[in-house]
Amino acid sequence: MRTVLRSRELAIVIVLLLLVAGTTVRTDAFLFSENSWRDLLLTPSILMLLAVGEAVVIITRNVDLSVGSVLALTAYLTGRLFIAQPGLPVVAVFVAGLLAGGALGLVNGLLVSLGRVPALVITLGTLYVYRGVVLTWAGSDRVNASDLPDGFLALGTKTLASIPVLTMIAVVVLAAVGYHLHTARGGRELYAIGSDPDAALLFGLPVRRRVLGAFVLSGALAGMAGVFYAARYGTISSGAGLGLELQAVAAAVIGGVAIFGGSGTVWGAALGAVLLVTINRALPILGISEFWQQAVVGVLILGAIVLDRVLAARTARRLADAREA
Amino acid sequence: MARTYPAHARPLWQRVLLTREMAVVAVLAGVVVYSVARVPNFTGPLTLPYLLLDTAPILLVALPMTLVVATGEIDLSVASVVGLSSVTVGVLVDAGWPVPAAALAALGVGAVCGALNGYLVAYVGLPSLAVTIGTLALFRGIAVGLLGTRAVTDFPDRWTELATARIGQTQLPLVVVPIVVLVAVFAVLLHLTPFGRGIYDIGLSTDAAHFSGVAVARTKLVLFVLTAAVAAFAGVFFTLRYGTARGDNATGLELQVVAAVLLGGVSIFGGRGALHGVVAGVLLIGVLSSALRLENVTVNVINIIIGALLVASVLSTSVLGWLVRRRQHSPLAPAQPQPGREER
Amino acid sequence: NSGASGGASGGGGDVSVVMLPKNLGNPYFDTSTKGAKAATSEFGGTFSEVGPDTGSPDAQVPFINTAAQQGTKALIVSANDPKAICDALDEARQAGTKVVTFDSDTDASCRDLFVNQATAEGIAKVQVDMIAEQIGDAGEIAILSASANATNQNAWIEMMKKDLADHPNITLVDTVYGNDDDQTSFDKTAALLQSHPDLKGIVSPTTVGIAAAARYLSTSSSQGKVALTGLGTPNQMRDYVADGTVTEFALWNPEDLGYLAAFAADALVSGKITGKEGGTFTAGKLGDFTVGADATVLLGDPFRFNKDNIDQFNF
Amino acid sequence: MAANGTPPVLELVDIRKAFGPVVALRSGSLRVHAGSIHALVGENGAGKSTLVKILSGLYRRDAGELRLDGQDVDFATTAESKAAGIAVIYQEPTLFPDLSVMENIFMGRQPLRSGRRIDRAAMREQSAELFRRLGVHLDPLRPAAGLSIADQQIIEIAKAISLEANVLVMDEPTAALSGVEVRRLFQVARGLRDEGKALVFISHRLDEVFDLCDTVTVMRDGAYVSTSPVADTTVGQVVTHMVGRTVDDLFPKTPAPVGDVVLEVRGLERADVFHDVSFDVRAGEIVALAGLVGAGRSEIARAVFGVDRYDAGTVRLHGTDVPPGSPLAAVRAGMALVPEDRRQQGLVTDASVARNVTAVVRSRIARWGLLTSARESRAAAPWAARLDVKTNALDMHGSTMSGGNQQKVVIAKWLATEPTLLIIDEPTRGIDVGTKAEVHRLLSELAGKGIAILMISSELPEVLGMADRVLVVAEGRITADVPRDQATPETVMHAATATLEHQP
Ligand SMILES: Nc1ncnc2c1ncn2[C@@H]1O[C@H](COP(=O)(O)OP(=O)(O)OP(=O)(O)O)[C@@H](O)[C@H]1O
Ligand SMILES: Nc1ncnc2c1ncn2[C@@H]1O[C@H](COP(=O)(O)OP(=O)(O)OP(=O)(O)O)[C@@H](O)[C@H]1O
Ligand SMILES: [Mg+2]
Ligand SMILES: [Mg+2]
Repeated sequence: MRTVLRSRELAIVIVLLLLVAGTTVRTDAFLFSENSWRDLLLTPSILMLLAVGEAVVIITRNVDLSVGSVLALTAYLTGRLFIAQPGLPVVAVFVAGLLAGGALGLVNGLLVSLGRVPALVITLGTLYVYRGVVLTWAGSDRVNASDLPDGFLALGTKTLASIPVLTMIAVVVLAAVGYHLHTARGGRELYAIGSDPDAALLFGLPVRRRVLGAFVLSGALAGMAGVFYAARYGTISSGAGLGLELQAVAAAVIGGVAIFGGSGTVWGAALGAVLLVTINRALPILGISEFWQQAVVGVLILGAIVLDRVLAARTARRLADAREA
Repeated sequence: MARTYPAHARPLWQRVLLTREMAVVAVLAGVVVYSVARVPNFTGPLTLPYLLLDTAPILLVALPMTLVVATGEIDLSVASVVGLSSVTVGVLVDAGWPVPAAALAALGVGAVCGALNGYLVAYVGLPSLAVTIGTLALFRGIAVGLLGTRAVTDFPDRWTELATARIGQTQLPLVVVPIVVLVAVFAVLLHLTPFGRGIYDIGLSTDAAHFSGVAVARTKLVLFVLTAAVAAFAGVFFTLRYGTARGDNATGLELQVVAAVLLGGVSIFGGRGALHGVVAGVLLIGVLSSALRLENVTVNVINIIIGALLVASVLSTSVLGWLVRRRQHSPLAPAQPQPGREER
Repeated sequence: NSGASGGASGGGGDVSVVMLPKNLGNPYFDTSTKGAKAATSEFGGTFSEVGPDTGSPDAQVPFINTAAQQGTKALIVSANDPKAICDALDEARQAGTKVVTFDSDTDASCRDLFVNQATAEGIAKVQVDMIAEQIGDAGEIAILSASANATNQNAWIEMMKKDLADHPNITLVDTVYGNDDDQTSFDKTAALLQSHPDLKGIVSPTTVGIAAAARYLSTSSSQGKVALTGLGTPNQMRDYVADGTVTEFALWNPEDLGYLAAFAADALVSGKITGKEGGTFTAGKLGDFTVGADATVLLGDPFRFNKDNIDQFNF
Repeated sequence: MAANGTPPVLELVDIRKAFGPVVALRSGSLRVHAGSIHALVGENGAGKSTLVKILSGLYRRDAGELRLDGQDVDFATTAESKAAGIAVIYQEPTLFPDLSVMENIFMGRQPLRSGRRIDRAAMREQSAELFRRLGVHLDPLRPAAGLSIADQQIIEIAKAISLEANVLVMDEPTAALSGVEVRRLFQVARGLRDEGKALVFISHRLDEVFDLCDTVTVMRDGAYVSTSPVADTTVGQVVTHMVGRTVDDLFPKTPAPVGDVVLEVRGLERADVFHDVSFDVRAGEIVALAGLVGAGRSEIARAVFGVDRYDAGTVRLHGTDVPPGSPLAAVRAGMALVPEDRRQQGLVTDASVARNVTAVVRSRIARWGLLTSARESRAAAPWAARLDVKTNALDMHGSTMSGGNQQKVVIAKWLATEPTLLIIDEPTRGIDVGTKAEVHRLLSELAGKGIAILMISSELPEVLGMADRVLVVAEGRITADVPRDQATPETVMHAATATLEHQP
């Protein structure tokens, strides 16, 4: 099992390295100009946050399709906050984003765990509702870079020791969540629930509370991603983050998170996100027309699922042999 | 021994009226009545044809999707198949093919897409949610890749006119004919054939179906192929109606279709749902949007209403179902068909 | 709520105008809507704006249908796709609605009049001139366009390529598409700078694209090194002109464009013009206009914005 | 021995529990003392497991009292009963397949180091220790997925022991264990008893009961029957209490004329599950596959019927080969399989009786390929009547019926195909005594009509009472072929455990 997971994440890392190496050979600017190095690390940070939250939800055998809309809401909220309160400290805005996102996630979680309704349906519904709320709220109005304080915008590209700050935050979040999932009872219970919900109930695990928690986390991280979005792109229209939800799920799947829960790691999901984003940036340089990028992504996803199946089969065989011995 | 049984526990009217589907039909009727009475210009001659033309692609794709969801699977790649089919028609017509030939080729492409989905899900045994998210990107990518910046628009007029033509003197668009035919076909297939019974069995308990000699894998494969083929047909219609073949045609349609199917009362876990519910679901979304637009309600409010409607509808069923189950089963019985853990 | 339908019921013969931009949430169209609205109130009509949330080809059709159902007198459209909305427009016209396209035209056969912000030649020329001046008439340039199928942009890009022939030392190395989405345009800009290290300038003939590109450049080491020009709105570009990311960009006044379109629509409804060449009408404060070849009315030449004049504009 | 002077640790009085129409428990009672191993016996469906699940807080009782150390208690969740010091090994293993064995044991109460972090090293050490105590060799780090039924049971036992509870309930823990493992388990159990814990031991194997326990409580049809010290009772008495009548009329076996060979199985082989399985079943003959749970009998049956694939061998019906891996082909050839797991495999519990009964013959009753529920009801009614299925209408869902009635529906469904070979796996598992006799009568009747019957059963009395021939399966091999007249509990049990005894 552990070896499978490890080799699973390893697989992505290798693909990633090959990709970056290959692209850099084609154009060394891909890696060796300060901006490209910065962007290489910076661009995935938003999808990374979403993928981590999505992974946690999927591990509990649920799914959250509303993350894209949540991101839009919180991104726009960020803008409005600054317009209303130009002097607002950046930290406060991050907190606001987390809280707002968490609240939206809470709604999903309550509907799913108390209403006993399939997450796919609920979050499909809230995907429309949340998006509609942004559109109504923002209307044709959009937040421009000039509406945001320079300090905040600077954060979008700020680097420490040539590592972008946003990426650092994302990685810290990733590490925290990953550490929790691996070393805390609550974290392991998420896996147990996804692995066999009925056994979890028989066992007396707090299924509802944990599922609720997963959705709140996913929402909160999407909220944080919204703040990232504002800082990075400066312009926020009501269409922000349209369709990101499928990318987040795709990232998790590519990262080896089983769509029916119980296995996979947030590390994998994060790596999946990085690979997804980086491929999109590398293909044009590799001379593959941007129009074919989606096709490549599709192949990537299918490849990932098949790989999972193969690895699973191999372990099963290994364990069977072990039983014979 | 000579014991006899009534065929039904409840009287006919209850069985017909007290169903999830009828609830949707009722709501639809309500909305229509209200709109006719209150919404300005709703009674105009243009409302019906526009409604049908606009909902046609969703309605078409929702039919086979209903069967797929009834087996407990899902196909998120349909919109991309619509796009790919549209591009296929465009490219071929551009290359001088006659429209009918190009359309046939598009259907073929659709079938191939469906076969890929079906094979990966039914025979390799991969989860359809993940697979079709993958093929969603793949098929769309191929569609966009094939045409790039180009948009083929030079279709022979008689074909584009055919797509929006009316039947005789009526206001009904011609596309109603294939829709009615397909609705009939799928209704019979799902509700009046052994194949359809098999679909429900698979959705309720794949094991039991397998043990009773239902060809589970083949059934699923067939359904995925059907779905993609119909999606391809919708793509041909889409292309001719708008007279333009573009890679990004019908982007996002998949979620509208799934929403309509679920709104129509099909259980995402499979095994429950009926076609008239789905048709009502599609029309409900269509009528609602059309009426709200006539009231100059903006598109975002429309989205909110539809989303809320979806959530409310599932909540209501699940809560009802849960109450019923609470009376029958152990308090543990989950929303899914009860896993047979009780003995052993 | 249903002001338009009120107009439809023909009360007092005043003109009911419906404005249908490519999509909502686009500041450029906000401004043009503002103009059209002002105009409508000047000649006394009812005005309403509707639109889809995305710019996909079919998204506008239901709104055109609705306008037709409401018996709207005049419909002012900026087409997402030259062909996709044709049938819908034709039906609307059969139902007695006058159709004016602005900003982005459909096939000439599908509308009564096209209000052209500036000739394609003019728009292409101004952008080529600006980039040539800004990069010293030599070096690699790239184009960041809207969606791959955007009629306008594609037409302008063709023109620009022609004009570039007169600038032998400038090479157009790449054309990418930001789909008028902030994030996509932003990331495409980043990708451009990477795939073409020697890039001297970027031309973005779309207001969303140029703003996103400016935003990226202002945060990158290429700021000031890589020239950026194209079509943008003063409000979105003001900061970047101030901080030197952008020296000069162009645009017509979208407010005037909407204003003119509305008056043209009124003229059509009242029968002052039919769309035949040579017809003339007065557009409020903008003065008199004459219908040109294949039923187009020309607003004027694009206007160049730079740090000297930008502060006089607010749209 | 039970300190009968002291008050009981655990007391269940007149517990009642119904699942919709099914009354699982009418009045279940049980009094367990500290330092005692208390046997709870009763036929399938007597209500033992239900009683246990109520004790553990998994089900809420409809009526009755539950006392722990003399205090009235009421558990809303299994967590609460755990906290109160009650450990339960459920009849069906409840493991998380994706998680490692040790996590399965310690889930929710993993040993922690500083900062409330899970201490994996300690967890691994402790599970290793548990396994040593149980004398099994299992890697604490391997995932639970793919564990054999036996190994799954071991984990459950380790789980329960690690809880250090003072009441330990084991629902048929030995069902899947080999002789060696059983003896080890008994050592552990006695050790716990001597530590003063109270143990409840549920088993169908009375020899084990008399070997291990000191007190035995008998249940029948969801009600308490009797409690007596093991010393003062005999197997015979217990059985009479269990069944409520003498055994033989429970098995109305009418010998039928045995015709020629219907089913020929030759060299059937499937890696890790069964090996070189060859046997015949003749018309009018009832052949039983006996053996311990987990021996691979169901797998053999499933392979023969084509639900599972097999690696090698042939299956012939009436002399013609039946293509592998296709239940449809098997049905066409005239086979029928009543599977062991009713709720999962036997019927679609959320579909109507009519649909279930006609599930296999649909295409036959369809006219021009069309099928209406009216036609289904018409086709289903006679078969439902034939088996005297108790339901108030044919469109009632299977989930609303008792286990026995569900089983009748499944049998009806397969009889409707008019098979020449009927494979029936655990025909009376979880079925009450009355229905049980009916099913047995039906089986002999069918045999009398010349149908060949292959019956799998874990209940010796059933095997001995019904079979003309007993094939004993151990570890996926047929280890004995015993004709009716030579079939005794000893011969069969010996063959069933023979090979297992020689394990390390
Ligand atoms: N969740 C349930 N829903 C409906 N009926 C049930 C349920 N659980 C058990 N039953 C029924 O209640 C009766 C008692 O079941 P129970 O499992 O307690 O018997 P048991 O004594 O454990 O049998 P076995 O020895 O086979 O384990 C059976 O008829 C069974 O079919
Ligand atoms: N969940 C499982 N995972 C791995 N192996 C299993 C599993 N269940 C059963 N097996 C193995 O398959 C073989 C047959 O198991 P099974 O319980 O079906 O046998 P059986 O004789 O039919 O038992 P039963 O008395 O329940 O019918 C045994 O070797 C068992 O170890
Ligand atoms: Mg039991
Ligand atoms: Mg078995």
